[in-house]
Formats: sequence, C-alpha cells, structure tokens
Amino acid sequence: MRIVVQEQEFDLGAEANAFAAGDNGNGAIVTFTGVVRDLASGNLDVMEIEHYPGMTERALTKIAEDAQVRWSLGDVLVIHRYGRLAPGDRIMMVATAAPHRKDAFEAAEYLMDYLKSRAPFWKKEITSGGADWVAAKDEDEDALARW
Amino acid sequence: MRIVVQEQEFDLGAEANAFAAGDNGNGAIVTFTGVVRDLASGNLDVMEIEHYPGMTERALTKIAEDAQVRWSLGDVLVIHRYGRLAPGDRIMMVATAAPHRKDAFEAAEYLMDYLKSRAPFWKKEITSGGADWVAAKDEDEDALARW
Amino acid sequence: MDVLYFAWVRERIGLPKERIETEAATVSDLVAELSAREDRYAAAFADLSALRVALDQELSDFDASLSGVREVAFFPPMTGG
Amino acid sequence: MDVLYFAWVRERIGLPKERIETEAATVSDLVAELSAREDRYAAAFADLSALRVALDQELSDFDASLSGVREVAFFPPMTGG
Repeated sequence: MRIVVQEQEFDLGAEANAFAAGDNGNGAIVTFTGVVRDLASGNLDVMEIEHYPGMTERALTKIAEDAQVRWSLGDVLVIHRYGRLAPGDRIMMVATAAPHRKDAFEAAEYLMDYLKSRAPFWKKEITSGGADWVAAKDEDEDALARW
Repeated sequence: MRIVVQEQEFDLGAEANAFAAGDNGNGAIVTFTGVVRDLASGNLDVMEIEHYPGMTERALTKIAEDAQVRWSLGDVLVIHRYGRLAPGDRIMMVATAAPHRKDAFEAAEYLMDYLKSRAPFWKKEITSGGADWVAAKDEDEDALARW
Repeated sequence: MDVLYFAWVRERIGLPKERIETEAATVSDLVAELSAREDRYAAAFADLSALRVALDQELSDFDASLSGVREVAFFPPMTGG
Repeated sequence: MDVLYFAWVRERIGLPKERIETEAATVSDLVAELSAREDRYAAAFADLSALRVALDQELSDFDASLSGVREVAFFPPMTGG
C-alpha cells in the first residue's frame, strides 16, 4: 500500500508502470485518474486544492485499509495533490491490483467514492470573474450508500 | 477511439499517458490492464493466445462503439495481444475517458465483460506437464446479463 | 466457402482452414455433413453446446442460414481479456 | 486546544488556526461559545448542516465530547478526488 499526498505533479504512466510491476498473482490492474476539468464557460484559470495535513494521510490510509479488508487485493496506491492546478492537470490517481477484475474494479470505485467525501480536500475554482468553493454534491454522498 | 490487436508487447505507462493527454473536458480516466497470472501450481511456462484475425478487430470495434453509445465518453482505447506470453506479461488494456467517473468506470467494466466473452481470443496454458485450453467461465458469461 | 477452425476445434480437426463445397442450407446441416464425412469432424462437433459459430466474422447460431455466406468459423467459447 | 478552520470556514473566520482555552463539554458548546464571542464566528457557524467537524483528525459529530481532545477542526463537506 502506498499513500502519497503532494503538491508537485506526478507521472501517471510512470506510476502505473511501477504499480503494475508487482507480483504475478494479480491478473487485474485498475487505475483511476482525476483531471482538472475546465468549466462549461471555459474560463477556469486555477483550481486551488486545500487540504488538512495529517488528517489527509490518516483518512486516505484508512480508506485504503478498509478496501483491503473488503476485497482480495494485491496492492493499493493513492496519490492526491494539493495546491494550485490548471485545467488538464492531473489531480489524483488510485490504482488497485487483484487476482480478479471484479475486485480490482470495485475496490477502485470504493476508493474514489470515499476519497470524494471523506478525505479532507476542498476545491476552489478561480476565474477572472472571482473565486468559488466547489460545493459537495449530494450524489457523491449518496454514492457511499452502496458499499 | 483506438483498437489495437498486436503480437508485440505494449507499454502501459506510455499508453496511459498518451490516452490521458486528450482534451480537458474529461475529468475521469479509467484503465484496466490484464496480466498473465501464474497458475496456483506456479509452473506456467507460456500463455499462448490464439485469435481470429479480422473478426477480432471487428468485434472489439463493435464493443467499443456500443460503449460509446451507452455512456458519455470522450475516448476509448482497447489493446489486446496474441501469441506467446509469459507470467507477468501484460495481455491487454482498456482505457476510458469521460466527464464523470461513473461513466468511465462502467464503460471500462462493460468493455472488459464483453471482451472476455465476445472477442475471438482463446488462451492455452503451457506447462512442463502439458498444454490446456483455458475453459470459459460461467461467471464471465453471466457478467453480460447486467448490461 | 471457407471454413475456419480455432483453438481445440482446430486441433481436433487438424487444420486451421479449408475450402468446402457444400449445398448445406444451415450451419447445422454443414455440421452434420462434415461429421458424417470423417471421425475427426464428428469428434470436434460432438457437443455443439461447447461450440460457437461465426458467419462472415459475426457470431451466429447453428440454425442460421448459410445463404450468401463466404466464411464460416467454428470455435470454443472465447476466453479473451 | 487547537482549533483549525478550512476552506470557506477559514475565510469567514479569518485565520487557519488558533489556540482556544475553553470549558466547553461538547463541540456544540464550543460552537455556541465562539458564536457568542464575535460575529465572524456566528457567520461561519450559522448553518451547522453545512459544516463538518473532526476531533484529533477523525470525523466526528457536533454532540461529541471534547474531553481529552487536543485538536478540533471545522470545515465544509469535503470535495476531493
């Protein structure tokens, strides 16, 4: 298990290759990568991500540990950035390795659902017109109900 | 959309990075990578993958097109190898990009479920003790029922 | 028409592809015709529930018509991914 | 104890962290005490349903006891991923 909270960018390809280089018992590897989307209006200058140092690492570790209890996983990776990002920048990634694809997929979705609503990150969208905190979505909270 | 059927190996990281380099409307990128698992007995020498040239590309293209109809996707990638592979070698990958993570995850699972049972590939496991065709699993056929 | 065999069907019949002149109306008729011809076909086609058929590279059924079909392929259930 | 604020709670209160001496028994008591102290707290804590609280870096509830707690954090619902 590897949990990384960092300001600097990460290389999705290098991380995916390093993660997949593990043992041969895991036939299935799933990655999810979150990318800063531009706004519908197309004028997002900066996405600022605030976090709670200390609690962030604890929360991500707990989410990953819970996933390892629920599914038969070979390995779990979570990387999440904070600070100032631009449209197209990669915000975060999770990766799961498992003997079976169903486990790898479900665990990755679980990590994402919990990470969205239970890891202490807050996003702020900065445009030439001002700055707005991104509101939590009911559907993200509702997504937890399925687990 | 990109469909690749090839004998030579592919670089997961390079493919993931190239796929993710697309437009900024897609906040969610999912990849699935299939790796040759060793047998429980630990003595797999070679996994031989036979395919049906021509039909393979048609079947994969149709599966990817169907996914694009069912979900709002920015892009789809399918790579599948044939020929002789060793434990730890990467067999195949799919990648999906979408504005929303649910679409990216579901479409990737759909691609995998259909690719398992509807794309003309056949696996043979070769050990020092002999060679056996891998039998199709009922659970793989059953997995199609959910779509 | 061209008839193709894959995986253990190919191994049992002993060749990957052959040209067959036939008046068979359906896939089932073709299977019966080949099975009657030689034991290796009868062995390969013994259990149709373990077989799949594609007509011109599209999955099809054993009761499908062969009218206009140029390529028939027989193979076991697929195991990709 | 240390009290931390994040996102718009931090902006409304005007600082990220402060040391507070309090006899408040629960989180709700602490919220009432701070809200009575200055308008900026009252504004930040006006709608508790829009707030979350963590005690010693674990998500908690507003009726939780502060006994033994060293670090309290207030913030809006999280928006990671």
